[in-house]
Amino acid sequence: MTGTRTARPDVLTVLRGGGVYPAILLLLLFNVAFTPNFATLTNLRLQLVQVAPVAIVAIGMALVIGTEGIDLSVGSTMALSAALLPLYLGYGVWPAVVVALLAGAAVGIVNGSLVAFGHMQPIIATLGTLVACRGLALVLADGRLAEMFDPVLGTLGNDSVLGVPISVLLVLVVTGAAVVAVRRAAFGRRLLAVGGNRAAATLAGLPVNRTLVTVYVVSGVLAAAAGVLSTARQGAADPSSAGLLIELSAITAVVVGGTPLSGGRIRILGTLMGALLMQLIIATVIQHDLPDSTARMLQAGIIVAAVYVQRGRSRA
Amino acid sequence: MTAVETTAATTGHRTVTGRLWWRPDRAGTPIVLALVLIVGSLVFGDSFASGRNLGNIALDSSYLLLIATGMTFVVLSGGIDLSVGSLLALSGVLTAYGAQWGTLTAVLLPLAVCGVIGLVNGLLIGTAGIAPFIVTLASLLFARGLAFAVADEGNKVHLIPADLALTRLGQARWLGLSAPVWFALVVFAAAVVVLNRTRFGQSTFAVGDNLEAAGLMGLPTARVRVLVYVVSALLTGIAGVLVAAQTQSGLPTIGEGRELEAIAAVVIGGTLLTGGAGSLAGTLAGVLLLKVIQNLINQVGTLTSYYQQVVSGTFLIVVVLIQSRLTRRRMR
Amino acid sequence: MSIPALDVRTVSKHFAGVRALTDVSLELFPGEVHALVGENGAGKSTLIKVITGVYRPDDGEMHYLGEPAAFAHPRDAQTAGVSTIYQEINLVPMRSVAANLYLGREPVNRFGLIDFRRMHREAGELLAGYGITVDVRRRLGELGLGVQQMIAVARALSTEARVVIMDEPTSSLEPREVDLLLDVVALLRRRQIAVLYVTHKLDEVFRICDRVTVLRDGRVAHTGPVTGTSRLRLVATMLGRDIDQIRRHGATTFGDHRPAATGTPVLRAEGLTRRPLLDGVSVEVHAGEVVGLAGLLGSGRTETAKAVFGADRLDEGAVTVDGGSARRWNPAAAIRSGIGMVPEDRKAEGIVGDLSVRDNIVLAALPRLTTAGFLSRRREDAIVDTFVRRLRIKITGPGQRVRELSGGNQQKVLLARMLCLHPRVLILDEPTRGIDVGAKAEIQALISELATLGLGVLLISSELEEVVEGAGRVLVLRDGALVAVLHDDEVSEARIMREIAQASEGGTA
Amino acid sequence: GTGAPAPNGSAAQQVQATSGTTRCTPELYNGGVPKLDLKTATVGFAQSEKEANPFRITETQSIKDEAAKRGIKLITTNAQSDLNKEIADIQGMIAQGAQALIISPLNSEGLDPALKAAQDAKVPVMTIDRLLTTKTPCTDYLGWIGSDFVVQGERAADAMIKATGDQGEVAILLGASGVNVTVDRTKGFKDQLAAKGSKLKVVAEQTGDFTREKGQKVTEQLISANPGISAIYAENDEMALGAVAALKGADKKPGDIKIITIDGTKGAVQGVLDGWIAGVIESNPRFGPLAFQALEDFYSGTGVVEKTIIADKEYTPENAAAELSNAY
Ligand SMILES: Nc1ncnc2c1ncn2[C@@H]1O[C@H](COP(=O)(O)OP(=O)(O)OP(=O)(O)O)[C@@H](O)[C@H]1O
Ligand SMILES: Nc1ncnc2c1ncn2[C@@H]1O[C@H](COP(=O)(O)OP(=O)(O)OP(=O)(O)O)[C@@H](O)[C@H]1O
Ligand SMILES: [Mg+2]
Ligand SMILES: [Mg+2]
Repeated sequence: MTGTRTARPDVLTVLRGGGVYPAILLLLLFNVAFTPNFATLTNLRLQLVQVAPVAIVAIGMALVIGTEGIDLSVGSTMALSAALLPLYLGYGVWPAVVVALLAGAAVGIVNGSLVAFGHMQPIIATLGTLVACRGLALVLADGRLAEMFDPVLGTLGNDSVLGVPISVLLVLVVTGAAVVAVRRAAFGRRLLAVGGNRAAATLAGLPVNRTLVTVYVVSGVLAAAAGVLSTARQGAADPSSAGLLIELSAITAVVVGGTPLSGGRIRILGTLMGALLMQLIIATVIQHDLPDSTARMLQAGIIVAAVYVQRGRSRA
Repeated sequence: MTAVETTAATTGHRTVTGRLWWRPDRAGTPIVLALVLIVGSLVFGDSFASGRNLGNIALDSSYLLLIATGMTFVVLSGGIDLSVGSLLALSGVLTAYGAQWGTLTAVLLPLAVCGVIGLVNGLLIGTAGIAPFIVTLASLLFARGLAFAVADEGNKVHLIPADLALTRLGQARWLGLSAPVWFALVVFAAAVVVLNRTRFGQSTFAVGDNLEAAGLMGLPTARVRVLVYVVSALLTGIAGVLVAAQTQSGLPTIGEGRELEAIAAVVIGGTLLTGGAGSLAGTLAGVLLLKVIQNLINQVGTLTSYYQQVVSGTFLIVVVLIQSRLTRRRMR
Repeated sequence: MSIPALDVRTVSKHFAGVRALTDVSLELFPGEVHALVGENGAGKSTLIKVITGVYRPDDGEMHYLGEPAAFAHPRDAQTAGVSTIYQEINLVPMRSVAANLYLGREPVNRFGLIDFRRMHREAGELLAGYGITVDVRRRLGELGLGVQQMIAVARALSTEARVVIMDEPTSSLEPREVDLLLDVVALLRRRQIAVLYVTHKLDEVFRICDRVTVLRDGRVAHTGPVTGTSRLRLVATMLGRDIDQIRRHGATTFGDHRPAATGTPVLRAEGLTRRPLLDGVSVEVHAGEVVGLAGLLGSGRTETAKAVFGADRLDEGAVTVDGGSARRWNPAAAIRSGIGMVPEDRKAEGIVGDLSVRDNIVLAALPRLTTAGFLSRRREDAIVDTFVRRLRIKITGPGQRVRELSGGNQQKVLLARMLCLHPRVLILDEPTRGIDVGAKAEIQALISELATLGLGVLLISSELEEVVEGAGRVLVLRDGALVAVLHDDEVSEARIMREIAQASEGGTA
Repeated sequence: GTGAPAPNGSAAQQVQATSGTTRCTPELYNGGVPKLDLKTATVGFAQSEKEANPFRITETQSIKDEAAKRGIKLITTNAQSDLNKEIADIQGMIAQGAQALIISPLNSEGLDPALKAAQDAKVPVMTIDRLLTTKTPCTDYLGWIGSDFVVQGERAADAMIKATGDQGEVAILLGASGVNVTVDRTKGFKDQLAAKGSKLKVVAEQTGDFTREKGQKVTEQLISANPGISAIYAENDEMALGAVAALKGADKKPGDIKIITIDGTKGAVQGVLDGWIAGVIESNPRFGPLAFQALEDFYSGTGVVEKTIIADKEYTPENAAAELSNAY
């Protein structure tokens, strides 16, 4: 018997996992060479801080995609959590945060139930909640942006521990938890089995419906957490623009990171790198003051190129 | 003469006759649509059931019908096309841009560009094997970027002269219905024939049903998968031309979120997102259902726009749930 | 001899890390039926896919009708006259039967539009030629695997072909269809068509094949005429062992142990009804007993198995284990009560292709291997190790993806998945379908051994001899209802055939 | 952003300028439309964008307040920045029996089907905020009330020159792409800099989509790449406040970087008081009194002029404290 092959993927397998690594490398090199003030600690820190919400959402998305699903409602869930924060801030920051996360969980329960028990196609179920939750968020906030001057919330959004921003720490924690869940926990195994072959998972006696609901709840809670983070950083809750179109960035990050949309396989680290790549593209575009149109076309090109490199692997 | 016809096997004769029980696959959405129409007429009376209002619904539906028709081909083949919203804008901008050289360029330029983008989508998906979601997501970005570039970052809105043949055509009315409605219906009818009565159409179903098997059965799977994206892009292109002709201008900002609306219409119409099963008739019903519901929600003057969103999102879910209950298709 | 219709020369093919074919040469002459045999994973299907352009060979060349040829796509092979029935049914399940028969070459009218009326008529006639009268407008997926297999055959043979390749065409057929199919093969031979015939059923090799090529580990181990080759020799060549090592009792390797069904049954299912497929079927399985389920295709055997296992919603009926029953009967509850099932459709309901062999084996045992939500890699590996060795599963390592395994090895993985639960009753739906003689013997022996150790087995097989020799009691199904229960001495192929025949006379024929 | 909207004030004192010679009346409008008693009429208002920022909130509120004051039945819709929805909204209101319309166009082009529907139904359309540049007043629409966005840009440039002492590098936070407010405010700003022979150098122009979040993110990137930036021109207050958040995050002090912005929301004026923002050019959203006055003039026979430019204030460090209560 040759040893354990999936246990510890060596560097080469990881690198082969996708075009995302060379793409990041190229962009970094380009920026170090041609972007003034790029290779500074503050700038790198800034990129990490800015990518944090997307990265958190993307990791939740990766888990959902692993079950052959998709969650379009993450952006609206962020808005919902943003809308709830100022409403409950009166009871203190933590209760408000808990309420926001619970709302994320509730959206996840709805999504998961529609997919698991209602047998709805995930893209349609979550499209419905996308529209409805954004509306709900706007109703709750009466459509208005609410400024918040709570110091604790400000700390959450802007402060660092040992030089690492709290939001980045949160990303690391979420990533670590997700990696462990996928590689070591029964939950991750169930999730992959459900995504890989739902009928087989059912016949193996796995709690398929419970797994599906849990995955959407995780995604919802992570989206809500991202909503709290970005709200805290901004010092204002803006339910009309919070998380707008973030679902597309998150899905792109997941796919660019090497997770196939067909389910059954998940790359958490790749997802993180995918999110980072998207952030780097944005940073490059803005710092070089490219016009909006060029920026979009460039983004399209890089995404296709990065995924093209890893093609075939995702089909197999 | 085939090998088998002569083996009139007389050994064991076994009947595998199928019970053809009534399948409301096709009927689900129209039933819901009919119900909604009846309820709408009862509740809102003439403000809903007037010729003018229904004509407006028809016009509004016509663009979506064109896009959703193309989307149906793509979804049936097991794919998805997220680029249509941006393509709609791009096509409109190019129509207005091309209008300075006359109607012919105004029509051909956007269709050519859309065709090329559809072809690239198709090649990346069908030949290079990249996931449709990500390819068309990239062209969503690309087409929007191009639309902005043509419109000088939105600084310049190209206009279509009022006296151009295109304008007159786009704003004509025949038998009480606007021209885009007729164009959409003609294109839709042609699409129905292509999907149901040609080998390309049948192959589209097969490819979406089981890609590997379709390949082993000798179907030109790559070609089919390329073509559906071209079809989708071209029909979206036509919709863009019509929108531009109607509004006499090309705006790079229109069409955002149209892709999701089109996908919703297709799915409400009973087409499986995983591909292989569905119908264009269902898509037509899906488009109308979406637009009628939107119209009805607008009729409730007291509903604030935020509540409108809550209602329409919930409605989408409920309609699809009812539709799938009625259909009871076994999903795998 | 004439020039070969197909001449494969020193073809090699490897997949990531696996040498599937090494210097394989094969000549196929017009009018000959050429058997291709070998263990699971020997490379038979790979060879076929290389020939028909699904895979590109690393090395070697091919001549077709005397000319050098290399098909780039299955379509090219088909147009050139090489018609193939691939292993595992490769049809489109959501389309109609007729569409499946004519996909890509539908009859068109003078406007170039498909003429469905003609297509349906011709499809009906075509199938009638195989004794199948099915409404050709029905969706293919609604039909049983056996019927689907016959439709795949009909499709492949309805084109003008010079070479016909069949990869395990009889694996989901029961005896009568097998006869029918072999008649068709004989007819092809009379028409000077070259046939390459892959099978694990040696009977078929000796019944209709002229020559046989044995593949072992991707190499040609033997090629020669069938006449003059002994069955034993063939098996020995396939397995790469000495003849002496291969002991045999009868056609199968079931033990003689047949405990009487005494005492209270472990498993009792009563009045299972699921309209219109199942009608009040009752099944009892005692500890240590092997119960066979026999019947025609679509008679409801798989339905029964799934109903017992709680995989399908039932209209009526109850399942009890040791007299107790779960509040909600579903696969999870069944597994908890000590029932296991290996499903019929390996690809669709069995394996999780993207997961590793290890993950697939322990899939159903996850709850038992979990402490506080985490998996114990050590305990997983212990289980995997045990069963990989015990069932002799051929893998490069426990981390190999199951998708890459040959069919037989996938089947063993599924068996291991259930066996590692130490079930009290095991439901096996066609456990030896598509499995090579070696593995088949192993699995049969294993079933006997497990029964000796007290395991109750519900065995479904389309091969009657397997049911006859393996089971102590046989239930015969017809149209979803139990028509006969045969005990001990009553169990014989002839008797089962008679029950089925009576049934079908009472039926529609 | 809570608090009651500022008092509407009288219509007359809001007018900055008018232009156009003909005065539109029911007889002249589009071949003649029926006369109405405005008191008993149903008026429809089509809002174009989400009421997510103070400008839109105040605009809608102002219309609603004025309708209530005059006892007129009002129906409102919101197109959520979706052009097709705005068209459908307008058609819907006509179907519901609106006899006159006030619309705030999402864009200066593209509303043709809606205008056509209004023409067919003989419903007059008064436009506010954005000008339908290619349409004919008193034919396609009654008249227009709004701000001159180009002038706003010019005034912003003047304020910028004053605040910076006419030196340094400027970054522009553009509004949403493809919207003519963005185009005009950019054009006015840049042209004015050129006209004044300013030594200010525009080093970056990036879109902040009119939102606080993007304003913050883009500013963070820009000041990271160009530490030399000494001034920011934000094309609305939300982006300016995002920029302030970015500057705070980068440990800048109030006044380190001069911010000039357009809109005049409470938050921005407060920002002026706090020293973070150097100046705010108002874009007055209180269209209610003027719009209903116009409808009244229309039906009374006085007639409506083609263009009415609404008066826009300017908030500076000098007047911020006094004017804070008037900001919206
Ligand atoms: N796509 C693939 N990727 C990697 N390995 C493969 C692939 N297909 C086949 N193999 C490997 O090639 C070898 C030959 O497989 P093949 O399917 O040809 O066997 P076979 O003789 O047809 O077996 P069976 O009788 O079980 O069908 C096996 O070891 C299998 O694991
Ligand atoms: N004659 C038939 N009429 C209707 N449906 C049929 C018929 N034959 C097969 N089927 C369908 O095929 C499926 C196969 O039935 P089932 O699997 O229970 O039979 P089986 O005896 O196990 O036969 P098989 O060997 O094909 O598995 C059923 O679910 C049924 O829907
Ligand atoms: Mg094989
Ligand atoms: Mg069966």
